[in-house]
Amino acid sequence: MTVQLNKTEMQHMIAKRVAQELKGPCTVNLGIGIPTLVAEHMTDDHIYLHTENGLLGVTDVDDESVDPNLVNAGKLPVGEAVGASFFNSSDSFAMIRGGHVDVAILGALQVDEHGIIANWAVPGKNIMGVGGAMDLLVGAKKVFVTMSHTSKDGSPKLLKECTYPITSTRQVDMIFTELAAFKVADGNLVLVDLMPGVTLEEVREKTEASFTIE
Amino acid sequence: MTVQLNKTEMQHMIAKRVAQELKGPCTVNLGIGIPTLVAEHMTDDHIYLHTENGLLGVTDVDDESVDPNLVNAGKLPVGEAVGASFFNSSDSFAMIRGGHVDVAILGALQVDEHGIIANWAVPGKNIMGVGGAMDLLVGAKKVFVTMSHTSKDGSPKLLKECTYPITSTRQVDMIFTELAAFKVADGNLVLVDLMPGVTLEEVREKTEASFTIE
Amino acid sequence: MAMIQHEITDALSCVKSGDTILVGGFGLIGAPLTLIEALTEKDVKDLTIVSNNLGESGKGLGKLLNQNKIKKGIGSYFTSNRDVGDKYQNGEIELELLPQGTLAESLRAGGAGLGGYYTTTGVGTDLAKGKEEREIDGVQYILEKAIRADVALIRAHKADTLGNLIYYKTARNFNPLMATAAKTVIVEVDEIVEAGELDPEAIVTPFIFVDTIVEAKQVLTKKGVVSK
Amino acid sequence: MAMIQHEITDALSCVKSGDTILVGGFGLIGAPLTLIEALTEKDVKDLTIVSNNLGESGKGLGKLLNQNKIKKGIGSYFTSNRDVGDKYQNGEIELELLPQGTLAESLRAGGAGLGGYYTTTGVGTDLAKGKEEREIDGVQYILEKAIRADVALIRAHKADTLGNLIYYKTARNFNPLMATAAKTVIVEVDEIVEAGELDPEAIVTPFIFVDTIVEAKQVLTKKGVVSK
Repeated sequence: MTVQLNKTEMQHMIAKRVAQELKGPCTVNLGIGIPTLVAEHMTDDHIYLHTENGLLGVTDVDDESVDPNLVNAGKLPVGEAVGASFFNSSDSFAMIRGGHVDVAILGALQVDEHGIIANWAVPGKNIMGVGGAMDLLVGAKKVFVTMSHTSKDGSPKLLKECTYPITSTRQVDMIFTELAAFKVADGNLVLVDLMPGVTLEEVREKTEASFTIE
Repeated sequence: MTVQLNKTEMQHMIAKRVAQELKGPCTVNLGIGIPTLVAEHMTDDHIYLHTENGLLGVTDVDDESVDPNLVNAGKLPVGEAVGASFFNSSDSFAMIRGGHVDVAILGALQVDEHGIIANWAVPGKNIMGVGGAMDLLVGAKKVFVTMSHTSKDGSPKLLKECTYPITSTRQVDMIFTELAAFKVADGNLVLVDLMPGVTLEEVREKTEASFTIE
Repeated sequence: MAMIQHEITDALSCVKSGDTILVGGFGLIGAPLTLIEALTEKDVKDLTIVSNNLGESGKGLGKLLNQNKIKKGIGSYFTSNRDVGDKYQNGEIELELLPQGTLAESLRAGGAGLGGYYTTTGVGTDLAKGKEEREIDGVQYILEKAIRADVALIRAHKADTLGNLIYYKTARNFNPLMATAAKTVIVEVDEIVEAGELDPEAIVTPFIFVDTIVEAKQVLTKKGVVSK
Repeated sequence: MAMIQHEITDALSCVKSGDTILVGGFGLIGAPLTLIEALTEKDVKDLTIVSNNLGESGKGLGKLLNQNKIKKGIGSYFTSNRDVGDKYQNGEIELELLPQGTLAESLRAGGAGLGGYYTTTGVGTDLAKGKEEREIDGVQYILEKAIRADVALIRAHKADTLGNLIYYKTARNFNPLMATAAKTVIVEVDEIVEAGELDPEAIVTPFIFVDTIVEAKQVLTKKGVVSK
């Protein structure tokens, strides 16, 4: 039996697991939501954070030092690291699309069994924002996805095929949920490890996509 | 009879005539050769010089202050004006191509009777440089051309049609030689004025292109 | 070569109904809040607004939206203002959604005199529908067109008296790009300094791009938007 | 994330015969003279060099040219070195001439992950021959392709220990563009400072683009190129 975690604890658990995959020196772009929490769990000093609204060298900031004009892609206040630099939006996306950012960590609404994700639109709903997601998917050397394993109604989010519009034809590299970590190898999902206390049966039950076990 | 001027005097006479057409505030890009001399004859304080190798706000420089890393497009030492800025080559040509430079002053090898110029290649000769000429021709709001009226062998350079490869399909706005100034109106050459002591007959004799008189 | 304008209403005299207007900012960060406020007071309609977001609900461009002055929005993240979705569902506004990098690049292309460019972003997605696709050296790209506009309303940190601009931290974002891509560029700044006071190596927007400068009266602070 | 390399020969260890190499500079101004000198001492051939000029006669890239190590030159103004023309007439070198703005823009496109772009420059001229032409919104453009390379050799003024770069006056030119468009980027600088010493608002090349930094030994002075 899994110990019941609240939502924040679960998000941090996922973020911590993702952080284990990050080895410096590298540059990482963090998406909105769980990805933002990854910064709190990174252990390597040589990981530099890029935010697409125009800053390389993102750090956290204490309440005292909050500057309303210094924010990340989620419009949350951040700080600047030693050696940080600011640039405009086209230069920022030139970095992303041009393959100069090592890792992008993104949220997703759905992931298919080949690692294709959907994270920017829900048919019939007023979600009309794509932001930098499509750029990060085509440009980052590696893409990691974090999400809750199932929707609020319990339905699987790891599907045979996405029912929402896809974000890119590029397959992501790894997927992290509160139940398990998967990698995409030769275009197919492979279960890498289970989160503490989670059984393989539970994962199978809550996953529509086929996957193999490492 | 024209008083015989030496080459430098003639070039300065042309440059001075061009300078009369420049009214500030405006931004002007000066090509190599006679165009560079125009700067010495400008009378309006609000003319700012752009050089495509990456500087807005070019001034002249005294021998004492020469900096080998501060040069114009002809690689000659220059100074920087108050309020000058430096930028990279793509930003510099973005300014040019994007229509943000008011006037370009260029040299030419030939000009046809519609104001199309050739200034970058001579068939069979080792002139293998186009530099920024094609960009300036498509981008500058106005293009002025300076050149000697005839070649060294006395043959006309204002021709019915260019025999050298053209630099652009864009017609220039004005042409200045040691004999006369022309403008291009409705796609045709119009003589605007004669240089001191020059007769219309002399211009007709040394010009192959048809032109009308203002 | 920019003009310093003390009356903000005069600064916006060139804006007319039907115009396409670029508006800087990433949400409210780096948005020209003073100029937007003045625009809400002006009698214009049928505007096409190019901006990453259409502000927040009732704030920034959100005000202009609620006045029904915006005919069409071109941006990357309309989700930040729930009113946009409502108006869209009611057929009260047209929207064109672009990936954020494509929005930025199309503005740069507009300012740089390019017609369009081939990008990998969006290939194979719904946002590529109706766009030309082509392979170059074994990679699939789609064609995106340059964006140019009648007017740009932007925000910078400091201007010198010639019109050279520098920006402040992540308030830079789309502003320098928009400064290049409109016929008339109007900028609000925190401070105007003498020509020569900005480092020539650090000027982000050279003065040839700027037409009019005004001093900002609306400023984003920790406590939200404040009138100065 | 850049590595500071004290042995210049080691800095160039990745360069091999057949490589495409971007070389910064406008003539000798802003050219990586130290790295070029080291390249002339390395046993490589069949290089494709992308640079505005191929140096001057016997100077900078002109030396490499005279060693017959250059198979092809891509640039905008070869006229500055008369040896280039002679070798071209003798069939000893291939040349691709591009308008200067197109050279710069193609490098930027390469670094920005674009496949190509439509430009007005060169339309209707001999340099448009073989290039796709198309009309967009009533204007004629030609398609130019992005340039990417194996190695970039560039020159900056200062680097910090992370690899952030700033440049010096008109020695900036093509260097920041080339820093984005090659697999390996090697930069020579006048001075290396601690991270944090460069103004974050004024950094031109953020460190993610830079692989290796060396201190310049060959410097352009009023009296020409001098060894430090």
